[in-house]
Amino acid sequence: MRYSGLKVLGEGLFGNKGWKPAWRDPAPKAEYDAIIIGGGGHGLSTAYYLAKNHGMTNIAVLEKGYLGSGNIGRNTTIVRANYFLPGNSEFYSHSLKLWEGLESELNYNVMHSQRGLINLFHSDGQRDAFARRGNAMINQGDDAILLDREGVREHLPYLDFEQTRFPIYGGLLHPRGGTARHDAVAWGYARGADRRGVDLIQNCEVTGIDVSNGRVTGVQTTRGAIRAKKVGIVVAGRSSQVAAMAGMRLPIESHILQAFVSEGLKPVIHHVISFGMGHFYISQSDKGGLVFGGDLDFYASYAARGNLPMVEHVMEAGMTLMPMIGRARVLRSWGGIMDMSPDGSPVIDRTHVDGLFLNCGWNYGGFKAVPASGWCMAHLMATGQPHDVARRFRLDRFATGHLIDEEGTGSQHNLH
Amino acid sequence: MRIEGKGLIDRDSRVGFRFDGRDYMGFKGDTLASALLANGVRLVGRSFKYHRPRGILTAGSEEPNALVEILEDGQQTPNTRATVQEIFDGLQAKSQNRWPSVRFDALAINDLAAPFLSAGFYYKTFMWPRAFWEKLYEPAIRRAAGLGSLSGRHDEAVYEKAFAFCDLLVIGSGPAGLMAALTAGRAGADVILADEDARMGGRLLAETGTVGGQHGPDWVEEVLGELRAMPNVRLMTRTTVTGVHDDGTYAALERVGLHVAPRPNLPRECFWRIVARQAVLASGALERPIAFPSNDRPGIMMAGAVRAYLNRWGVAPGKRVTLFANTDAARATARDLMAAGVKVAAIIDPRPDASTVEDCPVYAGAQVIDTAGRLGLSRITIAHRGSEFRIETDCLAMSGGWNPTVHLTCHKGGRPVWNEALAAFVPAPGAVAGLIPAGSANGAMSTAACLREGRDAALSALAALDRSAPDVPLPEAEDDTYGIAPLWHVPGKGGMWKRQWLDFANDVTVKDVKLAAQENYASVEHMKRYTTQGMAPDQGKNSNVAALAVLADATGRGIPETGTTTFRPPFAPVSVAAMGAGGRGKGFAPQRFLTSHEASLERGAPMIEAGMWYRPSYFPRPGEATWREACDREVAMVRHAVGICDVSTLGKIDIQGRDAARFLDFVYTNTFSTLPVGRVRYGLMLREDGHVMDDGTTARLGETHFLMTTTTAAAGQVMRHLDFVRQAYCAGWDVHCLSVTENWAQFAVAGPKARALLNSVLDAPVDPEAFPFMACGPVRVHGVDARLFRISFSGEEGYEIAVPARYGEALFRDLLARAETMGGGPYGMEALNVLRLEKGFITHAEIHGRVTAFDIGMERMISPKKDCIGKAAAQRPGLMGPEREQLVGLKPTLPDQMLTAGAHLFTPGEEVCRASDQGYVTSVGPSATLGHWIGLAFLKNGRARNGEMVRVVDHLRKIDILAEVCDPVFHDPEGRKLRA
Amino acid sequence: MPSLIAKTPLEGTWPVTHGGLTLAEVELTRVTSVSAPKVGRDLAAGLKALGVSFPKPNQFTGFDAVRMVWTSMDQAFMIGGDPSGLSGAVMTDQSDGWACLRLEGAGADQALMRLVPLDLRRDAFPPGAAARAPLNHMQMILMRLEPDCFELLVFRSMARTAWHEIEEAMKSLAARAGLV
Amino acid sequence: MRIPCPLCGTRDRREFYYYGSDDYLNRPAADAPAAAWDDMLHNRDNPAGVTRDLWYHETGCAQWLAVTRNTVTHEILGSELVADLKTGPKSARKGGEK
Repeated sequence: MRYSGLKVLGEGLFGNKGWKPAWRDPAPKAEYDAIIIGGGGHGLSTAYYLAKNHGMTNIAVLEKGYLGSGNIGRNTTIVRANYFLPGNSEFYSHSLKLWEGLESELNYNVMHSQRGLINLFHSDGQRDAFARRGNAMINQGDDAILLDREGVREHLPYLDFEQTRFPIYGGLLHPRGGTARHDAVAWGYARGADRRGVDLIQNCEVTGIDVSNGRVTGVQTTRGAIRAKKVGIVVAGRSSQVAAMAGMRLPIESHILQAFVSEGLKPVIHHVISFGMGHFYISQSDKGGLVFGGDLDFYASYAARGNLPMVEHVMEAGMTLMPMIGRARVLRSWGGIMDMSPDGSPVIDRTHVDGLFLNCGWNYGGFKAVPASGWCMAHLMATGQPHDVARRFRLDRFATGHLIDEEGTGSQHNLH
Repeated sequence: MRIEGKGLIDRDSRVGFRFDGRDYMGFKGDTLASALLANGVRLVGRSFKYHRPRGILTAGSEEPNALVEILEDGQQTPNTRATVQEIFDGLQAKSQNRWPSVRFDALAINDLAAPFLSAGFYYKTFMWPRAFWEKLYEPAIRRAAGLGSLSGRHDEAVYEKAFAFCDLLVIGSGPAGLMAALTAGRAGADVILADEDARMGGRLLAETGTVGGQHGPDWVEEVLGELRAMPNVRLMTRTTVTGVHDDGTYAALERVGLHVAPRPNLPRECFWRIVARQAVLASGALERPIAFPSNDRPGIMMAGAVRAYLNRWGVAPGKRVTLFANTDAARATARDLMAAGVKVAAIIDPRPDASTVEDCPVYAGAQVIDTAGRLGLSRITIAHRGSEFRIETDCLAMSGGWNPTVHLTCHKGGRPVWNEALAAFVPAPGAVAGLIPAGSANGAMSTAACLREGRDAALSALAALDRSAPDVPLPEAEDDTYGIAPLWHVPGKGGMWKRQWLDFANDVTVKDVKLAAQENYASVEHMKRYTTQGMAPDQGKNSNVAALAVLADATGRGIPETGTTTFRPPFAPVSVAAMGAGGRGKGFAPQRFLTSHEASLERGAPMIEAGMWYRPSYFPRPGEATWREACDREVAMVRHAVGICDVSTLGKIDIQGRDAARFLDFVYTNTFSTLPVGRVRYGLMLREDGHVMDDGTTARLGETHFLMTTTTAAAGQVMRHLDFVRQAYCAGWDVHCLSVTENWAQFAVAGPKARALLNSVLDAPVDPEAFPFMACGPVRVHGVDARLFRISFSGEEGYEIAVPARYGEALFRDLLARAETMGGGPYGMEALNVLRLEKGFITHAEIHGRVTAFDIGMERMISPKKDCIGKAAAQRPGLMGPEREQLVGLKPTLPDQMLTAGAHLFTPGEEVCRASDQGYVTSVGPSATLGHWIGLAFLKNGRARNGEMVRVVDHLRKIDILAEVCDPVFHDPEGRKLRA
Repeated sequence: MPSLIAKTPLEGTWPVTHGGLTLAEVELTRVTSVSAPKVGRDLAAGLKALGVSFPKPNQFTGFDAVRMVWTSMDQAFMIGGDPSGLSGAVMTDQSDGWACLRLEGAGADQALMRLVPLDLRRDAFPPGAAARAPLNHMQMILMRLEPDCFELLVFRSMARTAWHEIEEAMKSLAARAGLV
Repeated sequence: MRIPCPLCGTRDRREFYYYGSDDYLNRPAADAPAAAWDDMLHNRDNPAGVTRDLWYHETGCAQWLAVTRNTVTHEILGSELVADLKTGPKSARKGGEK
């Protein structure tokens, strides 16, 4: 079934009775050519591109809960390509290009909104660091504009330019940065994969990975054993547990990142704004809620909920930067479980087990990576070779020192 | 309509307020909702999606419809619940989400388009053409969505935050909460009793029953009187406990000043962090609507709310009221109304076997199947025994039963459990350690049961607190049956426009939930996210359970298997300003001031912020129009005369003990145990992962006494690191580390005349022979004990003199006055930066966390003779080798060309793109000494490329020039001047 | 010979009163960090001669002339008192690194609990108690001298921020008292 | 969240700086193979359950603590001063595992 405005009108006239399920609920088969563990954004997009780009359709996505139950539905929905280190630059650039065609690719409106992202800076030194970043973005073929204080004021007149604790020197504007509707990304990929024959199996938890003679042979699940020639682990938030089933100890520490949404408000913030000094970022959803967040809670956690010190820090940052949001009320807070890696960049790589592939370590930048992550993971699983834009995301780079450390904070997982 | 003789309002205190431009009168004790109802105002807002006319549904913070903007001078508070906002003289409110007015709202056209706006319709359209999304579709959606408006102006009102501690926190002051507080209070425990309402008593204020033989509110007053007299009990009204966090930490929002006109210094709200050893959750229950066709008109209200308006506020919300309810308990609404002389047109009870004995018509086994009235209810249609007929009514009180307010028991991940008898979720036992649910929050549905559970919960808490329990008798109260037979929705007949609302606030109807199931968004989370049910300001308090029941029905599952979505903090919305209290303006982080701050300001120095410090950027002189002129002069002043710079912000760590030298050998790459007393050495410190953490000088003040200097930015990090290394790896070593940054004011005195200037203030002059470059030692300045270090960050003969901070300002002024007589003066951060660049000295612009000793040409500083932090990891192959970017100097090929930091480097002739990127510029400055711009950069294999040309490209600043790669030390590479 | 004028961290501020609370700067003469893994006989005797003993965690000893406040493992600050006679400890001068503020009056604990995440109820933090704890976003050493009198030490450079924040808390408490 | 400091008593989480797993205590010998350093710096058990990690009482007594706690429930089971640890970090961690 193809979605369109005409279809919406037609269905509306006949009581919306004709809409078909967005995906099936198949029972697991005994064997697949490939299994993706994890029905989140990355797992679903991996399955989609395996089918679409590589013609693999005898594949299954195994999800222990419901589709999109992890971080794809618990983030602040920011989409950007503003990295500066080789490895990240080309990967996120590729991802943003995929985003820009995602609606027509998936025939699903993920509401990708390129409203512009502004990273504020507060000193000459920060300006120079952002200039380095902006130039790297342009060298990569993406866009960036350096704004001075007045330039920022033109875009964001409501900031507290006079009294804020860290004076606003300017900002780096990334016009193609923006937001998207997070759940819709999972649903769009799920629907697209399903239409290409991929079995999406919910409420099916993987409990073991079968390995024979150094080769993966399948998985054990709460719905029985399933054989597979290839298995991809795409379970950010639970990577350490699933990888341990294959005897791996990952360079990952799990941390909680909280985020917040306010009650619905008439349009008041028209960009994505990032305030580095305060570790605060904000945008306004199409429904009107202010969506914002800050830093990790900083302690290892799987609780998917946080504590007050970081909540208060985020609110204080909001108040020093843009006290006009003071009377917005926080409606809901939530916490995602982040795979924090020792350099802040992800892993898309083979493992020591033949046929077993690993996609993890998205820190807190995984949402925008979803299209390229699936694209590259599918390439790796189908061909056995890393995709060119993801070839630096190796698992052994911490041991060898080929790091991709954008923050420059070193091998402390929670500082990225 | 006000009913004489009813209610707990103060009829002697009349209060004038304004709503949507019209003036009204109410009484002290009124909420905006009760006062509007008393004035006959039913229409107060428009719904989120369809812009349907909406009135007041509830009498509490769960209100989904009656959200208004409260106006003040130049400021407004959107989405304020009229049911919570108390009126005061001069209060101004207005309806929201409507244009031009609440009676005539242009976007009500959405309601006509409703068949096309079903759940998730936007995922299926607005995709073509692509460019229209940001330009057309999205702006239109955004304008239509949202509820109230922010003013767009800074919220400069006062907010506060506070901490509190207690033995027992009682959440809610209804019968259960009062009994819990009374029991624990009498036992001597420290009790905090918090209630969201302005007045304590909970449902007892809204009912007519008796407690212990007294009228309910009188019993409440008696208990409160006793509690107020107890020094160990703190009563917090207008305080909503909003979140449960770890280890007994509860978040609460107190509405301190929202019930009065704004006053100076009076906080609007206070955000509390309450740490309680035990807590009793007596938060009551919330009544739930029934989803019948067109159940959203103004005038259709919750039955319990109708009772509350009648009994507490003396307001009849209608003249001909009907009741549609599926419990015995709801009948009280009809009885109370009739007793107050309000006409009850009918009771419609869906239970076929329901009692029909009331003083009004009762239709058992009947359902409301339609309603009418454009801006307010005028008529309902009911189906009864196979026939349909209409009843004229202006207020329909509905009740689908009650949901225990279990939210706080779920904040730590607990899931409530389904109770078939109550047809509701109740708290899972032990869901939050130390939080004991009691009363109707726990599923108790009579007053007597609530009183008993409240007392028993307190007794459990007292046992956990090891306190003996007093004997607290239970007062007598009603113990009636609840008698619910679940009814979630009433099927409607045909019509594309006929809808039964579940979620009033987000305009989610039964059709939407069914459509979600039809499209296989069948998980409860999928349904929620697809339809947006439960995501509105009430967070599904009114709609979750019914929506779940509809979904369960549509998917052929039971309610328990369908499960619930997750309740997360806050229980009720909390303003950003309250949780961020104190953060506005400069309050976000402490301001750190140098002792020289005033003196610098007097000289007109603009301040820049370095971390939390304020440091002078430059010291303008008359006639200087730009920073550059001042900077050039200050650089020349240091090179040719003498300059003074306050360097007190650098971290200073006092390190003492027999193992101090050994410790420094371990934390620095180079060796300090060989440093003689009275000498200073530059040290390089790595992180354990092999990258440079910081650099600085360390002085040996005595055999077992060192003074380490850190950069300003890394002072805290280094202190923490030293404590870690010492405590984790150096067990048994005699080393003591203590920050003395704050204790000393330290000034750089640099330039050819530095020694002459210093000798004019020192009690005994320094002798360059006895005090060579990198010497240190005690001196006296104007009779004050001080420390002198001969170090230089400028490349000139330089000293840093440190005095106890109390003398800092005086010494700074004295040095400046003397320097100015010698052609010198103060210099700021701009000149400091140029001076250090001319010498190729690095700062955190270069050691930015990705840089190794190898990269900056200091790999030989890693002593081969000893282990040190970071040494092993620095030897990883990826951290060495020619593909690494190495520190170099850069000078433009033409003297007037400017360099910019952040520019990237390319080999001339190669394409400018990521793949051919050769490096980047880290720092630049206009070298007054050399007469052209200079820069430091990291360049691939850079040290081997000395003399080569590189192309410097800064797209952002439109710079594209050629520059020559050179040694990073531009000025006096032999260091003759600083050793003078 | 010219002499250098000494200034206190809050030079130029005068005591302020809001409601029943008064905030004032206390001039510090001499503060010495005294650090010793264990308090030997020499150190104990030296301290005794000054009228104090090495404090237990979260306490201070002495009062007016010489006070000894626990600050960390094996470490205490001596406030007032000449440490030159002490031996058996590592000592570091801290006289100029800190500002001392005194908050007095009924409800002083309530004002501080706007900024300090500690249980300052009388029983939990009685006179004689001390703590190293944050004052909002800065470090602090807090002492309760009397039921309604606290003294607190903060870094010299941040003294003005501390003063401002405490005064804001005092003002809001006073305004609350004005609510009927 | 409230962390029990063995010296200062139980304090709000906001007083502490978090470093990471107690693997950091397991510093290899200078000549240890690269894998040992990789394990200390990067690789983690990262249990969903009981773990022991390192916290610095930054606005308190400046002591480093090894805190045993549950990463799923946030329950805190105990804390020790790093300076006082009698047992090696590895053995202690193994003992603390579920």
